Amino acid sequence: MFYREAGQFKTSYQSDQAMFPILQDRIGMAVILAVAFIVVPLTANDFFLTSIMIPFLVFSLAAIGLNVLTGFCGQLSLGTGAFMGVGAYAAYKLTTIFPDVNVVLFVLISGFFSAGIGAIFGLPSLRIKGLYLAVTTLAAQFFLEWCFIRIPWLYNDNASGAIEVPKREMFGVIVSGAEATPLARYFVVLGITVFIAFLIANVLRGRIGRSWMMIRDMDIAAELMGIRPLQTKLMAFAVSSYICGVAGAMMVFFWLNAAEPSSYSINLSFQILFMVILGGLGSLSGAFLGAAFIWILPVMLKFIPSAIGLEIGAETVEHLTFMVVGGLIIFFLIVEPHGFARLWQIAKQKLRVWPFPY
Amino acid sequence: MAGLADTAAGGVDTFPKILLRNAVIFGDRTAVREKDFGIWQSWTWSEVLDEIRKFSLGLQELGLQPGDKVAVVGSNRPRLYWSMVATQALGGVPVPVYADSVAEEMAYVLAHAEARFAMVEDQEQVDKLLSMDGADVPLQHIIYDEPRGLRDYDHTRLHAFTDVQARGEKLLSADAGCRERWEQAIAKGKGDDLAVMLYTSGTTGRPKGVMLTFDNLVISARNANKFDRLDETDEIIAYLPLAWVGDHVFSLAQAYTAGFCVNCPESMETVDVDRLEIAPSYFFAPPRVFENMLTRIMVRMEDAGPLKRKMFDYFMDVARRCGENILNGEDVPFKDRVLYSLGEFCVYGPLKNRIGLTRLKVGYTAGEAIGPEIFQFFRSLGLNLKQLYGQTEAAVYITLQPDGEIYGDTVGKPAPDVELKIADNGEVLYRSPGSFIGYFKNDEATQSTKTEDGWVHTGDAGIIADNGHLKIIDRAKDVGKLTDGSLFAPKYIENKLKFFPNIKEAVAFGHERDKVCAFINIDLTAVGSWAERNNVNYASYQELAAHPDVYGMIEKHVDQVNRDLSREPMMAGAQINRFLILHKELDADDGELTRTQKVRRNFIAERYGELIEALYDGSTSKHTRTEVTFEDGRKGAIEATVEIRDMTPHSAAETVQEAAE
Amino acid sequence: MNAIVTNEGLPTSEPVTQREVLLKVDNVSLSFGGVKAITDISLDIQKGEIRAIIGPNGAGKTSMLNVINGFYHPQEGTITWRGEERRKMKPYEAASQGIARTFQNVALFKGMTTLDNIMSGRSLKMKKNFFWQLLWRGPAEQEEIEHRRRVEDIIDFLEIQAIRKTPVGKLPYGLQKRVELGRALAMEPELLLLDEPMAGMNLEEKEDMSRFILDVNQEFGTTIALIEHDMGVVMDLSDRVVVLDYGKKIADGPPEEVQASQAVIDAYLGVSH
Amino acid sequence: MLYDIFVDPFVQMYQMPDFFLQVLWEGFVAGILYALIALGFVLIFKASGVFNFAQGIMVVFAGLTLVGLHENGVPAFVALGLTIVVMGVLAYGIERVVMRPLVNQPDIILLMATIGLTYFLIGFGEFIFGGEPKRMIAEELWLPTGSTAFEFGERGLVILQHIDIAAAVIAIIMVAALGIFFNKTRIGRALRAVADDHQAALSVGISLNQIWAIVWFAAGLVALATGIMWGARSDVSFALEIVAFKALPVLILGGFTSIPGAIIGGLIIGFGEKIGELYWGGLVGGGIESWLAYIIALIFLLFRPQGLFGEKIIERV
Repeated sequence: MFYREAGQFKTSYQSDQAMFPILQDRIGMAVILAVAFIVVPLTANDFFLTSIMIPFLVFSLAAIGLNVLTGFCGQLSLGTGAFMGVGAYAAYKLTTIFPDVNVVLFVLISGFFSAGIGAIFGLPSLRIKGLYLAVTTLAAQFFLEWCFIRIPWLYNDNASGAIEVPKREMFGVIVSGAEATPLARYFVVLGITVFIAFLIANVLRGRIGRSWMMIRDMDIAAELMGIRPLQTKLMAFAVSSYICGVAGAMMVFFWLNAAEPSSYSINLSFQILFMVILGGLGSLSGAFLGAAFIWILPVMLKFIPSAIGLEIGAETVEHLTFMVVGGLIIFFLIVEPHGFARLWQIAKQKLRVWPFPY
Repeated sequence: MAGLADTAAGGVDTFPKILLRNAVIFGDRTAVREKDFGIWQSWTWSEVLDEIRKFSLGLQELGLQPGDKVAVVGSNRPRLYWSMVATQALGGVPVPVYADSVAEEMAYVLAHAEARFAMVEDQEQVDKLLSMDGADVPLQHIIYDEPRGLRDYDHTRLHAFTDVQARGEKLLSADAGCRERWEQAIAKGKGDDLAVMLYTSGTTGRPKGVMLTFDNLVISARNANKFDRLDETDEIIAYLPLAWVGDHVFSLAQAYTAGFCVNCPESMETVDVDRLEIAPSYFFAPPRVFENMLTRIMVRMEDAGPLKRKMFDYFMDVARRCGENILNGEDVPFKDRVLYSLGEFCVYGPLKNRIGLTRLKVGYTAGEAIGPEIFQFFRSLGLNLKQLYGQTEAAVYITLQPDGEIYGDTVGKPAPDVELKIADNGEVLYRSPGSFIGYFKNDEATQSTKTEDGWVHTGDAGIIADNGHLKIIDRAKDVGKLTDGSLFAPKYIENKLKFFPNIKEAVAFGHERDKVCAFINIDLTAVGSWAERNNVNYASYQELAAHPDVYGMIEKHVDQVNRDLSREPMMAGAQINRFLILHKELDADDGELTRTQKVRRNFIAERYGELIEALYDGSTSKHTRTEVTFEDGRKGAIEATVEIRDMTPHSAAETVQEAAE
Repeated sequence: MNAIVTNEGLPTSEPVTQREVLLKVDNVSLSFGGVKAITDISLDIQKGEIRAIIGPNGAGKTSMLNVINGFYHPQEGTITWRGEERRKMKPYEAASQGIARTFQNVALFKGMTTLDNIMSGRSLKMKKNFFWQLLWRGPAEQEEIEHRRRVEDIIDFLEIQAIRKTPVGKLPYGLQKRVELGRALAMEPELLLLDEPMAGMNLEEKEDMSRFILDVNQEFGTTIALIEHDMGVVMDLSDRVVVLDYGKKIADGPPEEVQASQAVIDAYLGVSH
Repeated sequence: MLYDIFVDPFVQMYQMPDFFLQVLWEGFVAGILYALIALGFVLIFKASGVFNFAQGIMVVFAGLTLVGLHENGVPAFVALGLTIVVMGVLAYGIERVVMRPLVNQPDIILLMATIGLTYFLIGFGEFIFGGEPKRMIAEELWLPTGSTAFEFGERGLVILQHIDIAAAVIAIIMVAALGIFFNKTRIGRALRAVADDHQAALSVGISLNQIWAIVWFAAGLVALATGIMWGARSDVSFALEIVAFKALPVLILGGFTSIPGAIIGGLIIGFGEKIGELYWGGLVGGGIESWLAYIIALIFLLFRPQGLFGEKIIERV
């Protein structure tokens, strides 16, 4: 209905291959970015930024990371939490060793450590597929978690066994540590997330993204067409882990302020996996939708009872939240196994062909 | 910027001249687009000039002489259009040929036109032309656009378009003066030079080559542009056969004179998608295209959810009520206006978007009568769809419906500079700047079509209504006369009868008789459901047809038709005097209809001779026996006594009086 | 090497034109856990020809193709590619050597459009590294466009413009096969292996496909080896035919001769061995 | 260092055989429990191809239900019976609400659904029984307590907990019962038919839905047994849920569809873990139990991707 595509013709491959070839999509994207960069900072309160927007963006980025591996390259991973942890610990070590270097730079660099480790754990993917591969990544998950506990060097021998984010400034503004304002954190997180999402979108529409999808869709055919399976999968592992690592580092630096090994447990892995599946495998926008659903819904649920005047203990609410989320996950898997991204796609298609049904 | 072409028109009277001018005044505007290799490849006017110049010089180098004919065969592709102007620049004459015509027919045209060159699209056409070797086709060179599959062919007479261009380019770089000479040659061209020869298939006999001059085309095109305010900002999609005069005028003559952009689709299967992408502002389609569009819209809406369908039906009702009035700029109640704009957002806008007509400024349909409901449907959406009447011999335009003066049963007012008159036998004659100079090598046909003083016979019978609009009633040769001399147009009367849902077929008689009588076939579905509602019992078609109530109903319809006829001075004499309802349905299996469901008048007249006799001998009923073929192929006969009813004709005065009351 | 088998009882003939041998298979045997799929087969493929491998179901045709393709490694025998004996190689190396193939049960990338599927055939020829891919604008985009042009040529060639942006999963089977051919063509192979290109097609689709195969052979000079179950199609199409039955070669030569061979007739009629 | 890795542990094994035996016994018991959990997975995977991540929480849920019912005054064995009924209802519910609508979906979707189920059951279980660990009603169910110490060698002492012995016995009975069920009963044979070929099973008139409900019920019973045993050794708590992940390496070793495989895989992992932890774990700071199983499975996978009892896969084109 809102899509009026008549008259939008392409006279060059450049415009035909653009990220958003339809004018209305470009407008929509511009509106979303304007809301994120202007409207939200102007209107949101600290609670909204800290409890909703920042974690939402962090999880979105992590979900993008996992999506690269699982959604685009078809390799199931249950080790996302640990790879995020690697990023967090790497960034923490870097910024405590070199306190003067820009923390955002370190957050971005920390991803390389998790990329390296991700690639190592990706090695078995050459021979192992599907559920079997989940074992590899589970091994990574538990092994790395164990490392976070057992190697005191990683948390600078802190008595609590946790990493605590020091105060760091960027351009004179405190961006990390307890004193950083939610707004400053928000901008950093938003900036990094949008930046990486944009870059990865580029990769996905080019040769490398295509080679991942070839492996995902039909690995034997891909191989016979000259795609080196190991190289391609390892690259997906590395890129995916890089993004997860950055997300993990952002999680502790700009959101939690402190993190212990259990912050990066298997539960986090599953949480991210849910975001990817419910959002839609193989869709970047799905990562955002999935993160919004899995993160924001429980937050909202916690407020519903008090909002309608019910006096329920915090614990009960917690339990109910678990039930509702679990139930909704099953519900959405049944309704649309391909996730919210597919729902949006269907809706978009409907709008494009409106008033026709197809 | 708009309308620049007009102001600079003076003295620029041939397409090569116009091309040179367009390359100057529209240099960087897009002249041609073709969807090829997935995107719209575009050429600006100055690029088009370059392409044409190179090709033209290449042709010259191949030996094209002034006056040579160049056959152009293929689908709508830029290079084929360019080859026409390139030919004209050398004083040659392009002869577009229908690409789908069989080899034998094509051979006739090529031989008749004495084409020495052919510009064709691809291997298929090359093969067709090569197969004509040995016949008296004087082809010396064949140039092709699409090289696929042609690599191993003998290239002594065969040339790729690009190779010809390369020859031209070599000429250009070798000889500095060559370019100037080429332009000088163009300057020597005159408006009354032969511009193009278009072969019309004609219903009988061999195709005839209609010779049109530059003046014919250029002036007609300029008039049409002015009439619909078309300028260089417009977009058109070229998808109809390029040998057809319409495409030649829309996609070449008007495009050059107005300077608008011609878009060539990727392939025949992608026309719909390509139209959607381009969203043409000027669009022509024969009625069947609109018919298909409407059918597809309806079929797809059938599959829509109930809510959506309800919304669609509701807003289509609104559109039917006030859409056309709004389009015509008439007064419409405020509430309807609001509803209509709501509908525009919810239904009409998206719908126009899906069929790619969002930017439509003016659309035309012609060729045959378009169903009024189809026509109204598109107009009520806010599409400025109009009808025109034209033919090859007129360089298309004879009459046009002006904006806001749309009447479903007329084809509009005379186009600018066109004079119109109706001959005694009802035939429409016209005299216009577009009138052709004659048929090529067929003086006999020329003389019988075009009078000394320039009037051209259209072959159609028509009448000019009070408001000055032309109404086509029938082919002129089918129009007869009653013994009292009044005009008798059977199809016109039959169509009027068939307008009633209860009447499925009608056959009118009257040529060289003293009065008009008619056979009528009732529509079993419509009359059957009427019978059900009115508790009329019947066992068969025959029984229902003979039912007195049915006769009564049909009588009313016939009376209504007579009343309509009486209002038209030329038709008032041919009112239906007597009629009968046939005891059986006219059936293609019995040879009474053609397979396309058209009435075979002569066959019916013979088969039901005794009934016709009865109609004219004054008897009130007649017993008859008819052989029939049943659905399973068995033969049999049905017998019936058919009642004949008398009608009282209305006098013209009576109707006028009624109107006064 | 004489291309003709001169075993007793097999049809023999002189080659029509002696062309350069592109690929040669000598005395190859292949078995899976004791089950023999191919037994001592030798054959060659000459540059520029259309070579057909036919035989009843389970004759070892696809196994043969997989051997040529480097997907299976025969236990015995040698394969010579462009005059050099081929070592054991990874499946992905075949592509860089100039061998492309299609699959018996269409193996398209279901999640992608027709365009992307054919673009994927260009993967090996695209070189821009990860860094440029990240940026997109600039070299990566230029490279993408450059290859898009080649792919559009193929789309044009196969007359599949109308389905350019359709996800392949939604296409009818016949078109999927055509897209798969396009994907293989995009690799610009020297040797094109077609595994039952006409399986499951109706007559019209078969005719179309035959035309495309001939066109590919003539326009691009691509050497083609194809497997077909249906003998009729092959006879019109191929320059030389090799017939397999129960993993053994029973005939090899021009179509007319092979067709006349008693061994072949028996095999197709199912005469017991 | 090399000495610590390659020599010292074996020297210790030799020098302290009683300790080694004790470790082996611990490993055996752990292995039995792993095997029981894996058994639950195998049952469901065999019949429906679903990798049921909720098996872990089903163990917890079964245990909690049992204990919870008893706490509210239901006699122990009545509670046991009621728990079985509850597991049956749960199985039926899962089949109706989760499995049936998701039939023919890709593996990963089904996997996710079982994780969603896990979330639901965690919330549901905590909602009803509260989040605190509970003591298993072992005595009330006439399970033996206490321990027997065997003297071994000169000074050695090997202690066997009675409950562990009981666990081993029950596990063996369970496996035997399942074996009979699968081989001797009509439903059991139907189950195997389903595992082999869904279409074929349908064509002989077996309702897939029925089969699935039965299988989930069987898995629920296995979960109950596991819950009792495990709960008797430690406590019934949600921490048990994590044990479910251990089933994955067990299955990798044993193959996803093999019941004996599950047992043997469980034992290998049980032994491997205990021995690894006690003899090598100290070298790297201990706690390697958390990941050793996966590494064992991983190494194993690289050499035999199809598992101990799986058939070699030939890739076809």
